[in-house]
Amino acid sequence: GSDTADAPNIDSSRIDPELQAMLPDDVRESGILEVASDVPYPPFEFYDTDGKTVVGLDPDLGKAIGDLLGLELRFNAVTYDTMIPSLASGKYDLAFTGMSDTPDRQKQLTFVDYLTTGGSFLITGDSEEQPAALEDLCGLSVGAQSGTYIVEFLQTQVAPGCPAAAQLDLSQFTGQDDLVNALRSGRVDVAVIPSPSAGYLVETTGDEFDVSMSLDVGLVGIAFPREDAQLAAAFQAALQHLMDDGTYAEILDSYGLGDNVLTEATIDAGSV
Amino acid sequence: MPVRPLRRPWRWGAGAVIIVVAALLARSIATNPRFEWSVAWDYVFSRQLAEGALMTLQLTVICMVIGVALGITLAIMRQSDLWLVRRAADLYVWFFRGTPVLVQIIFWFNLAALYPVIAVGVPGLEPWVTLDANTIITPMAAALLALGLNEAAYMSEIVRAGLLSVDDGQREAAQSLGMSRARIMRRIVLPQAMRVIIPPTGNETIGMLKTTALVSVVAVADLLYVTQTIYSQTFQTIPLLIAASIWYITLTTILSIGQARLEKRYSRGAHEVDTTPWTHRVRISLARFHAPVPRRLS
Amino acid sequence: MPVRPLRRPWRWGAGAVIIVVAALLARSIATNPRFEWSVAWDYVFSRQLAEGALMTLQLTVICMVIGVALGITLAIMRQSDLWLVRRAADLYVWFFRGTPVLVQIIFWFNLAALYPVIAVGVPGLEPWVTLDANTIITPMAAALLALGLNEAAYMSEIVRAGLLSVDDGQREAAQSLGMSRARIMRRIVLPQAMRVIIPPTGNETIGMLKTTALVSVVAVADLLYVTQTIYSQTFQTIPLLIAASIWYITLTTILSIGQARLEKRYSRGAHEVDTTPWTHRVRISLARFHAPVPRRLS
Amino acid sequence: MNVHTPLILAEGVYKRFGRTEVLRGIDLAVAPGEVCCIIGPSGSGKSTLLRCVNHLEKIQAGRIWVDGQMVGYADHGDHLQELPDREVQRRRAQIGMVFQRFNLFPHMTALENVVEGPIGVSRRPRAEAEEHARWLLERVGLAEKANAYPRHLSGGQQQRVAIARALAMRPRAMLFDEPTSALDPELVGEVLTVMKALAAEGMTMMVVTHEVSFAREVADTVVFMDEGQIVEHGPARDVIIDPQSPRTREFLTRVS
Amino acid sequence: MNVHTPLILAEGVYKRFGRTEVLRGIDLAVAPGEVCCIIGPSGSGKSTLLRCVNHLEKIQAGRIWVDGQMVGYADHGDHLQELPDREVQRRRAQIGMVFQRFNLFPHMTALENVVEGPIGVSRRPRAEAEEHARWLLERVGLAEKANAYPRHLSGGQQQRVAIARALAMRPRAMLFDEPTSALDPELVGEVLTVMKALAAEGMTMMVVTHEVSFAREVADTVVFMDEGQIVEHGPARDVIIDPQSPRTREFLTRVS
Ligand SMILES: Nc1ncnc2c1ncn2[C@@H]1O[C@H](COP(=O)(O)OP(=O)(O)OP(=O)(O)O)[C@@H](O)[C@H]1O
Ligand SMILES: Nc1ncnc2c1ncn2[C@@H]1O[C@H](COP(=O)(O)OP(=O)(O)OP(=O)(O)O)[C@@H](O)[C@H]1O
Ligand SMILES: [Mg+2]
Ligand SMILES: [Mg+2]
Repeated sequence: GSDTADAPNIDSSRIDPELQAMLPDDVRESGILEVASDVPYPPFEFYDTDGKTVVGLDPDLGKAIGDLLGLELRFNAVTYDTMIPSLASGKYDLAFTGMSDTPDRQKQLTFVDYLTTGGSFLITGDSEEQPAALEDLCGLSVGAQSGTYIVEFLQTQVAPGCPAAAQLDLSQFTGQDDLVNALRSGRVDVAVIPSPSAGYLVETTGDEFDVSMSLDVGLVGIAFPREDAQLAAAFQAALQHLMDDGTYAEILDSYGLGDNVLTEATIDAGSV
Repeated sequence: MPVRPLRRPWRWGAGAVIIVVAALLARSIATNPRFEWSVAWDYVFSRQLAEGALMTLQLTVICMVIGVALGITLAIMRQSDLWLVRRAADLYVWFFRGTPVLVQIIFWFNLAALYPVIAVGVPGLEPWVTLDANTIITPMAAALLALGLNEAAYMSEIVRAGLLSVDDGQREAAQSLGMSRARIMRRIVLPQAMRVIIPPTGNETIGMLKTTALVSVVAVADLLYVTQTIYSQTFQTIPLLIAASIWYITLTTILSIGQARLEKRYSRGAHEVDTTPWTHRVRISLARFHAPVPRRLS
Repeated sequence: MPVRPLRRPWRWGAGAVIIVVAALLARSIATNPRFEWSVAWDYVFSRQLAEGALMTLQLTVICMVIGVALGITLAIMRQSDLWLVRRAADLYVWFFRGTPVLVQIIFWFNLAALYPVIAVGVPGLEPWVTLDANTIITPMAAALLALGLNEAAYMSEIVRAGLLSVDDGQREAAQSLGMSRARIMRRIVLPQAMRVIIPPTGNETIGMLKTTALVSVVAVADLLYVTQTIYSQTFQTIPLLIAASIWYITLTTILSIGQARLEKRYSRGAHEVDTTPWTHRVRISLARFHAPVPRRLS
Repeated sequence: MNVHTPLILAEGVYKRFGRTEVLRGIDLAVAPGEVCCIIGPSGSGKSTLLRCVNHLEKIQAGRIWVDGQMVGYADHGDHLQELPDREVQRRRAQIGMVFQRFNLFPHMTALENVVEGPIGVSRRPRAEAEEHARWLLERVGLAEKANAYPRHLSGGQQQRVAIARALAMRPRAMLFDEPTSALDPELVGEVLTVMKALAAEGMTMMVVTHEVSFAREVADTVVFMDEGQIVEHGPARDVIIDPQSPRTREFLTRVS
Repeated sequence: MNVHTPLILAEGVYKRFGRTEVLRGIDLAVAPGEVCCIIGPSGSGKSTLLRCVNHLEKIQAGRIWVDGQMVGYADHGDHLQELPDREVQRRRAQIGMVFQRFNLFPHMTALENVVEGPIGVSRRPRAEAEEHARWLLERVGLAEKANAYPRHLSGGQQQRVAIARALAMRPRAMLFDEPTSALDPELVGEVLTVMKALAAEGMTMMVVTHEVSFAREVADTVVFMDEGQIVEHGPARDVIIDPQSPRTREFLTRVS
């Protein structure tokens, strides 16, 4: 946290003075941003084999943006429960944690969108149920992580369309690991999880899991306190710069997220 | 001759400090805009939180009933004169106090992952009954099992302390009347042990209100879980936590009143409980100083 | 004439059932491939879990020290003859038992959101000292504050029950020797109350081992948090929870042994503690039946 | 066993606590309707002997019979069979005991203390038990304290409630451990009256006491114990007025 | 106050528990070195009076002085000032008290019970306090029980430890609540010897007892209490042998 008063660690070779000029004065001077991140949330952020260093898509992208702006982004592990109060209290400057950009949340925070996201239907490798469309979920036992946009999506877009005889049986779980456990033990037939996570999961666990279908729903953004619009704008410009020069696509590809790229860095464009 | 009570200036000073600090804190909390009191109040009366509170209360009551009943049984088992019974109870307490209740919940809930089929029968032969673990262990059942069994281990320690506090002479006097062990426990020992058992049991009950939040890992929607679900969507963390705290503190107050009632009931004959309301007591102590000395009688 | 002890066939039957069930369970647990024992064992001895366990132990010890010290103070305050002191302590207990400890941790951690600057001084005047809340309240400080202050509320109830269990005659006898209140408390009342205080305090300590997991919300890496962190990346949930449980049960065992020692120490003079090892006891009871009747002495 | 079967019979009773030998071979017979007083210095094992008769202590050797039934064991000819709890309880209910430290149940009123046994053990109807209890409390002079808790009674009052509690079980024999130790002389007189009435009704009694004058009044036989052994045993007058053993004589001369 | 200042002086002491009037105007003076025995029926308020002298009970009216100092209050001429705890404690340390139910500290051995006061209150060095304690235990015949816990002592042994504990504070006055109630006659003699020696050393004593013979032996003056009042008060022989009040006479005739 804020007790690290040491000098920022910046690679000055890539600094773009034009972008740097967009930063608020105090940020530019300190050269450090404290980032709140809900580690681990693979592939966005997770611990390296040493169990301490935070790695993943967000740190990589953060490093690329920081290089352009002449800033060091220090990632701190913080859970969702404390994230918003911590941003409000000034403990952290921004939240960079694969956070979905939704209209509700835009009332509290400003988002710089950097990824599309969707829901993937995760099933076990030997599953009999292979839902390939939204209607296929009707009558099944479906699990989702509580508090995600997916729950709201399933409740508002899917459940009402199901016939009375085959209602959507939705269970919510706090952690992704609880959800995966429920899928393993056969408590839920399908787990609908954010597509970035689903891809990573299938890759890491071999043939234990499969994705039977994916759908695009929303955007993922870097979150700033609403009063820090200037900082958000600087980030937007830097991200656009990375999109334009191809660094962005490279980073996403290295995490198998080529399908989720955006071409334009937007602010508060999430609408679900 | 009038009597002047002891002057204890530092006491009044301390009292004044307490009152001032309390008042300042109260004002600062009530007026701080970051608490968003209006949002908090709206949520307090929302259906979702009310339902969550109801679930929390249900879980607490059921788990405490399981915990107390099994805890008393275990405490008595631990005084058994059969070595195996004593050790079995010790083992139970050791194991359930030793493992995190979170692990226990996950274990029960995911029993199916470990034992997809529960077979009852003699090992080696065809099982008599075969049950699908997922069907019989609903999330609710898993939560109740884990919290109830876990609580029993803690309760057994509390009951054991209570039994220790009763003088052996009481058991002997009851034995000499020819009372059975069970009756001695029920009529003589437990009622006296209650004075010592109730306060820590109050702790456990009030603690359980909060521990039930762990069941969210198996998607049972208790109060804290409902709160977290809402604020992880809307990001109104602080007002929502305040709303939940108002519910918790209300439930705690109700339970504390129940505790005080029980304590009073079980302290009959045991020690002076001054039940005079304090306003009345002030009046008495003032009156005492002005009361005429009773007529000389001898 | 030889003496035959009472035959209690159901007892031996129950014993046999307990042993068989325990053995079957043990075998089934040891051989079930889903537990992935080898993975679990690897993690038990990993640096990460060991460090997590150390953090958990540290937090537990510090928070319990705060909790016990403040809890005793509160329990004594609640017996004060000054109304305000009594009520202030009651209010403390009510408030801290009433709010979830999660909320308390978040509150302390984010004190800065509510009070960015902590000013000490007389209201209305220039403050004497001004502190940046974010600098002084580190995650660790927030965790210790929240858990310690919360624990004190629970401990005060336990101590109160203990004080209730000591006969008033003890206080009177000590008073008649001219002992001061503080000394009576320290030398006469508390040592006797300890028998009743220790078991529930053991509960609290062992419970605290698990409660420290809540500090993960402020990213203090205790044992359970470290475990969860690992399995939410590797999805090896069950073997990791087993590894954590092995650590927890080890720590619990150590604490339980400490508890038993303390209990024994404070039961001196209080009731018969049979310290004969049980192997020896069996030998004694066998010997008794064969012992010659002592010579007639009168 | 004799032709006149004793109601209480002890044979070679030996008892130790750890290494302390407390009873070292006690032989004693108390006939039905007999009042036997046990006197002796402090720590000589008087209380322990009473407790053994009620099977509150297991003895290490010897045997005790009450009303022809062995205490704690059944005699099966070639071996002794430990008795089940239920049987031990049934036999205890037939022996009333008044403890040296009273041991009243503090959470029950005087009346509740007295009716607990009859209602809970003998299964008498409450109304009948309460009537009997009130009558007993009146007999010990505590009619108006029926609803007081033990804490609010003086030592003497507690002692008398304990006597009423034991009598309420209508026992075959009564064991008193220093029944008058907390009573003033006036009440000693009252208790004496109660005990004499009991004796007249044929109640067998073993009374540990340190008041020789009391023993003289109430006892048929007197036992003098010292260091876990019976030193002298005989008719009250003989033992008290003309003791044979020098130890007894020494003890009695100290009595002013 | 008289010319011969009494060591203990009570004036119009009135005490009630709730509605029960327990002491109804007690006037009493005990001279230095005097042994004053209080006799009377059970529940007459004897124990309560002793407790008031030690300020273990607050009285509702009247005043008590010990050694010229008012108990619990300071006399400021026009008003009484409640004393701070420290002062009350200092005065209590000068008065020894032996309780009817002993109240030994169960978690301490006999020796530890006896040295607790001298070490903790009078701040004596441990070695000196233990030496004195052993001497006191020997005096009450318990030298060999110094390391026993109260639970393992018989009633009489506990009683004597309690006496030693009170004496260890070298008090100006001793209050005994039925000091012989748990003792056998032999030990009563021993305690009597101890008490007589104390009296010879000039110790002032108030002794509640129900043994008239004991009172006759040890007392200078005897007080007869009934229903919270002093009915008769005078030299021991007068009150016991030739009581003036019919109530006292009635009480004493019951003594066998
Ligand atoms: N539970 C026990 N453990 C160890 N020793 C004991 C126990 N109970 C009694 N004793 C010892 O046994 C001896 C006899 O005790 P008991 O109470 O029978 O004496 P007593 O004759 O009734 O004496 P008193 O007249 O003082 O009541 C005493 O020396 C006592 O210290
Ligand atoms: N704490 C109390 N609350 C209510 N009543 C009490 C309390 N203590 C004593 N009493 C009552 O006060 C009266 C006097 O009690 P006290 O103990 O002084 O009698 P005593 O003369 O010492 O009797 P004994 O010889 O039986 O010990 C009794 O009737 C008793 O019931
Ligand atoms: Mg005895
Ligand atoms: Mg008394």
